Amino acid sequence: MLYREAGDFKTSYSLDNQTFPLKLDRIVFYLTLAVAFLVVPLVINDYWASAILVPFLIYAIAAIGLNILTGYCGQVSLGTGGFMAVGAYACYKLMTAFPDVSILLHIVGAGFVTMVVCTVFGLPSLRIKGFYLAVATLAAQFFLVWLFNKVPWFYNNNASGQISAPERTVFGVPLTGPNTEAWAMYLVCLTFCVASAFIARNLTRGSLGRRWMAIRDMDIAAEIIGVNPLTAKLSAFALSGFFVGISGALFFSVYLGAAEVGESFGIDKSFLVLFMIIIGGLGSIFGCFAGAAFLVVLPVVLKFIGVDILGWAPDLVAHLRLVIVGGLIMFFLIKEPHGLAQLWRVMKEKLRLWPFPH
Amino acid sequence: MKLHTLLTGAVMASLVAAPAAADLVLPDLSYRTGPYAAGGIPFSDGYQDYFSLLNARDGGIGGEPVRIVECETGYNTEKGVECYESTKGEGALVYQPLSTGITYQLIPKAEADGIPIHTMGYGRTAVKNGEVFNWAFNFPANYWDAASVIVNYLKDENDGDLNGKNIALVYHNSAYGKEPIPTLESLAESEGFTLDLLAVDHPGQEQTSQWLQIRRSRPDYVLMWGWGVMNQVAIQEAANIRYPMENFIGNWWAGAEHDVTPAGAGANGYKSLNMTKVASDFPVLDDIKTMVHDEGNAAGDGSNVGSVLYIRGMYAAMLAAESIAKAQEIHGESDITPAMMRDGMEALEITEARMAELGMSGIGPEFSVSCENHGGPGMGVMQQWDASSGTWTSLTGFMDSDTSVTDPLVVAASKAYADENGVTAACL
Amino acid sequence: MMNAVADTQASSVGYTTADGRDIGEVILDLRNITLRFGGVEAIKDISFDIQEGEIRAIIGPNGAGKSSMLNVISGFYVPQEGEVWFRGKPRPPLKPYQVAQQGIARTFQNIALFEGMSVLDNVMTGRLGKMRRGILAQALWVGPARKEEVHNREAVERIIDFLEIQAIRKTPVSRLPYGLKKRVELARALAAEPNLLLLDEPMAGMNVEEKEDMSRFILDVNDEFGTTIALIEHDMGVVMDLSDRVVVMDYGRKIGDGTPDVVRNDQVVIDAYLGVSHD
Amino acid sequence: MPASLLYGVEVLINGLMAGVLYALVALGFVLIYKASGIFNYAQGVMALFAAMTLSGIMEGDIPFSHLINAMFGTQLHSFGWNVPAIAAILLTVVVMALLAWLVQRLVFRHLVGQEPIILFMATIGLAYFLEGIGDLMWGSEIRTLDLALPQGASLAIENATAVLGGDDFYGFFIDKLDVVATMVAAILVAALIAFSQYTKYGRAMRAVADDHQAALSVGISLNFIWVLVWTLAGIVALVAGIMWGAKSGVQFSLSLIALKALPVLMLGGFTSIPGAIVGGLIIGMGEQLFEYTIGGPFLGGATENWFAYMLALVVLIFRPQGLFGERIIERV
Repeated sequence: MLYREAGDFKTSYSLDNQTFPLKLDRIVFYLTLAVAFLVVPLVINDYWASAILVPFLIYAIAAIGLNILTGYCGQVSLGTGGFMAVGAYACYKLMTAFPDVSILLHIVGAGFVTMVVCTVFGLPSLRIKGFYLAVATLAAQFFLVWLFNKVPWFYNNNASGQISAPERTVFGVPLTGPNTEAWAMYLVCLTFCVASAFIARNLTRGSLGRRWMAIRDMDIAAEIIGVNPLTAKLSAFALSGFFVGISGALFFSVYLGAAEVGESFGIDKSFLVLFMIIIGGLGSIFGCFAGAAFLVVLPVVLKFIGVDILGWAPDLVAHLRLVIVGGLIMFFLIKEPHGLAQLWRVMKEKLRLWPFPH
Repeated sequence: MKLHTLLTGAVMASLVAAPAAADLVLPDLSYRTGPYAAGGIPFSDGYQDYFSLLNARDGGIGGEPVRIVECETGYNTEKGVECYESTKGEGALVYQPLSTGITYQLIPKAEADGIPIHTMGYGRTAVKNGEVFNWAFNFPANYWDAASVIVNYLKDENDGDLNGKNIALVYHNSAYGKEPIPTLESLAESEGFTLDLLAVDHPGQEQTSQWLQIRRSRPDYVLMWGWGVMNQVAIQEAANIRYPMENFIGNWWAGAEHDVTPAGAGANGYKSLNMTKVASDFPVLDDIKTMVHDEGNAAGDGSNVGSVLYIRGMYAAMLAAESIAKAQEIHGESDITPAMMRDGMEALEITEARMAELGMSGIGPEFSVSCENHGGPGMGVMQQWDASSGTWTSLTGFMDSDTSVTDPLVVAASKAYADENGVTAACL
Repeated sequence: MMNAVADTQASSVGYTTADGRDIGEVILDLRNITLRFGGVEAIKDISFDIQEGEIRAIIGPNGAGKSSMLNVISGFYVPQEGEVWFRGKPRPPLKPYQVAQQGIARTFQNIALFEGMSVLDNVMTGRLGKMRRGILAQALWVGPARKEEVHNREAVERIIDFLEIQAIRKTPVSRLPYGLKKRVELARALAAEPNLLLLDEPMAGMNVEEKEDMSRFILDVNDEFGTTIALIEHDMGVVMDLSDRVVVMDYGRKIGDGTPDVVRNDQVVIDAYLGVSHD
Repeated sequence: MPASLLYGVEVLINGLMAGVLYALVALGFVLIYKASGIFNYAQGVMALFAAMTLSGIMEGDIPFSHLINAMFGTQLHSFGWNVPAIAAILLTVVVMALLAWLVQRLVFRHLVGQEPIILFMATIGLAYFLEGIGDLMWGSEIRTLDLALPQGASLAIENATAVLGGDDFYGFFIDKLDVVATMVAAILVAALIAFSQYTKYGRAMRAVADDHQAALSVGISLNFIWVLVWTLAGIVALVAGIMWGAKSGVQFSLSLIALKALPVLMLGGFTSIPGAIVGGLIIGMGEQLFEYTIGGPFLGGATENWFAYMLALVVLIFRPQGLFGERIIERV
């Protein structure tokens, strides 16, 4: 009976509103944060940063953004790749136009630019619903990719058509460019990721979150009880765009260092992030992390087992990896249709009762 | 809990991976899956088979065995980064990313890590300027050379005069596809031909409108900068509109067997540029068959030997092997480091005598690399597809590009990169 | 014109009910409402009013247009003809959420709770009109936003206590039985502290005991909060007990209007209900 | 007539023909969506898988040979025989039916009654799975389909129409493959309609599409019907795979044709077979005409990808249920 809630009483409503109502959960959470901020940067190497942790954190931010829109507000979007591209190109333009301003501000600025673009592409949601909207957001995806490819202004007219992030430092520590240390890369992503999760959690537990969820669960009833669908949906698009834009900016500037829109922000990205939130759990911030971890870490683990331990040919492992990831997705859905987050909740509930299940 | 043990295992493995064994580590960032697998497989087979041959026949290079570390990228930039990070700790000598996207990412990273990158006929063209890109090489030729070589070839065809001719460029609507445009535009001005640009969006499965337009405007020549499914569809569509195939010229990534075979007899006469000669009778190929394939050490299923991209992969491996030998010679050490490898690449000299000695006489041009010129001679061969025999035949010898056109472009592009990234141009 | 209307209304304005409650001014006045769907007239030229503090029932057989009437009031349907007067002023065509912001809350015939949320969150959605902190404050969960949340939570907790659903506060509504769902829906409507509460068949599908509970809640709401209530109900017994005045509809027309006693003895109403033919 | 106008007509005709192929892919989506409410993301991969299987069977390749070789150190590649096209097509249909049965038995049977998004997600898993299995079975190199389908410009049409315009008009270009595809699509749709109108199972299928509960109550096995529609979708995928594969060879990109079908679905509605066909034609025609008149001359080309979606989007803003979708009635 290590994990339980008996005796954990709340004496005020704001205590009752906590993200982690159980003391044990809170301790685990703060411990994780402490390890993530204080221990990991000391031991991280290039491989762990570039291959696993940084992409995981960046995808988690994108997943938070999409989850706000899809998981909380019920508007399925397949434009995430395009919106990440907006973040990336906005960040690039800001970085090169204002080299003296801090890169951190550029990343946030990229978030705001994406917010605006995403809101504009959110306008059709007032008329179009469900899968129709999902497919409609593909229009944004394809159009944005085409635009960034077509108009040379976006890539500063350079001959290659690629954008590459020049070196930018904060307190003398490079955060972008080839000389970025693994820990710096990791810390900046971690900071943005934790901040995003914090903001997203606050928004979704407050009145705005309830507006979104009301629209998601039953839009007509929501409107009749006083939720303005216009502002609710557009605010979801806006905030979703903000986070997705930040993730796109980080993806380009900190992680990849160079990007081409079609290759880095193609339709695959849109699907990938959507898969993350569905596998992780719609309408759950924890699910964003679980889903991102599943789709970033699992392939690496499978490759590690197949290639490095079993010594199989890499292409064979790559094929098997698809089979296994696909199989696992179906298996999880059959076992727990509401994603890893729900699986986790069910496990915790069982754990609370353990060892006396009845 | 199983996952946990596995992850712990992974942690351990990546921590202990650093001390490299005493051999020459050559990563192969291959893609045998995904949209471009058909191109990735033969290249990777050729690249690996050549090193396997060196191991089997000569016991490696300079007595040092070669270890290939294959890593599957699927042509995906993030997986490419993962592959780079997971292999660089093993003492990787040179990277051959075989993808424009991955190349762009790796150039600055490898520069910072001090590991050479060799992008043979792809990637960032400006790396020809070795004073700005100390660690990146793109010999023997780049896209701008390719565009210029093709125009030179067409000039020869037309008795030196392209005035009033109309040339259409069908290109993959990406950074890669747009590479030749500045060169061609500049050549159009100096040579007096008109240039039509026809973009094809990724993946290029659907090209009806582009080819209907070509049918309407009937350009004298159609050039193609394509990759993947775009090539097969374009060649089929050209055959469909009965465009004269001998006036349809692809670049060297649009001129492999799998690009033309789906169109069957319709593809007969299609031309493409190549950076190597293609022949199935290079003696080295027999060695590979007997000493590698028959021993069961083939990298793939062994079916690609002698194909265009196989030979290109093998050629890339040969250039790497020669660079290693050069580095060993310069530094007097057999177990070289990436930094020594760079010196070897920069001092590389390929002569016909050496190529003949290696059993691949005339496979490439004679050239030497220097600090100022990481790009080699910029020459190419025009080849033509014969559908009945299913072979590519070289039509020309190695043709020159017009350096008076391409060099200023290289200088401008590398300067722009240097300015943007605060690089001071200098030799190491 | 104004005078004429005022005259017809004057007779019933400000009466005192049988149990001694004082009924105030007209809060909502429906004038000659006609609503069509394609060629079908769901509501034909109906006029009636609802006065401050009363419990007004709308009854009628299935398909009489009762729910459509509520939908007109809550702005979900826009009538082709007629006017809705609210607090003495003609109401322009409003969006449903704007109507809600004017203080009109409702429940639904087929429960329309937010299935993905807990009971508490569902009831809290009733307070959305009263929560105005900006996105920034909410995002950072700083003082004002947190205070607002707690303040509204207190109000909601009072309603939860009042409706005796404390024990299921944190339960996802999808797991609740039908009767409790109806009660949660009432809680959500009450949380908005409405001036006018519309209840669409609040007791449909309930057993006697649940109906008694619900009746008690309705009366208490009216009594303690002084909320004006308009309700649709099939159970004549309940309607007659609860309501102060009753509108009777049949085939989209108003066939009767008055106190329960008057309506009960109206021959037209009896015929409509008993299906007596007029031949 | 001026040449530019004639060429406009040519673009229109070719667009319509391209639209037939889009419609073919969209049809597979509609079949499954109508009967089971599943938005089958794996439809494109199914087309790839079917075409690969067909080609593999025809060439007598040993399935999973790469995997077997890797595990047991063998050198298996081919059975050494060639299967005639007709037999291979029939065998492929059997494989697709088997696949349908497995998918139903192992996956969707356990997901009955789940929300659409979850069913959608399961098909994403299926897409990954099939992509991997297809590569494992048949390898990832480009395969050619040797079905001797006619290809290339129809000279008869070209010569006959060349007189319509002046010297700068060369007659209408019509690809023989497109004509074949159009005919095959027409036959397929006719067969589907005949099947659903005149056979017992077809009627059962329609009953299920109309109302699951009612169909169950008259003794129709839902499981069987679902296997049936998945099989039919598999056959449609095979046909689409053959037609597209004839142009480009059978390769990974075939799976991306699903993206071409999505705007068609938006336009035509997810539930309407006529909608899929008309939607396909409109999209095919619209994107070609746009490229011809505006996209190519003024926007620098390559507009097809997004234009189809934009067109569908604009239509949806005025008709949120698509051109043929069932009207959405909002109730409370």
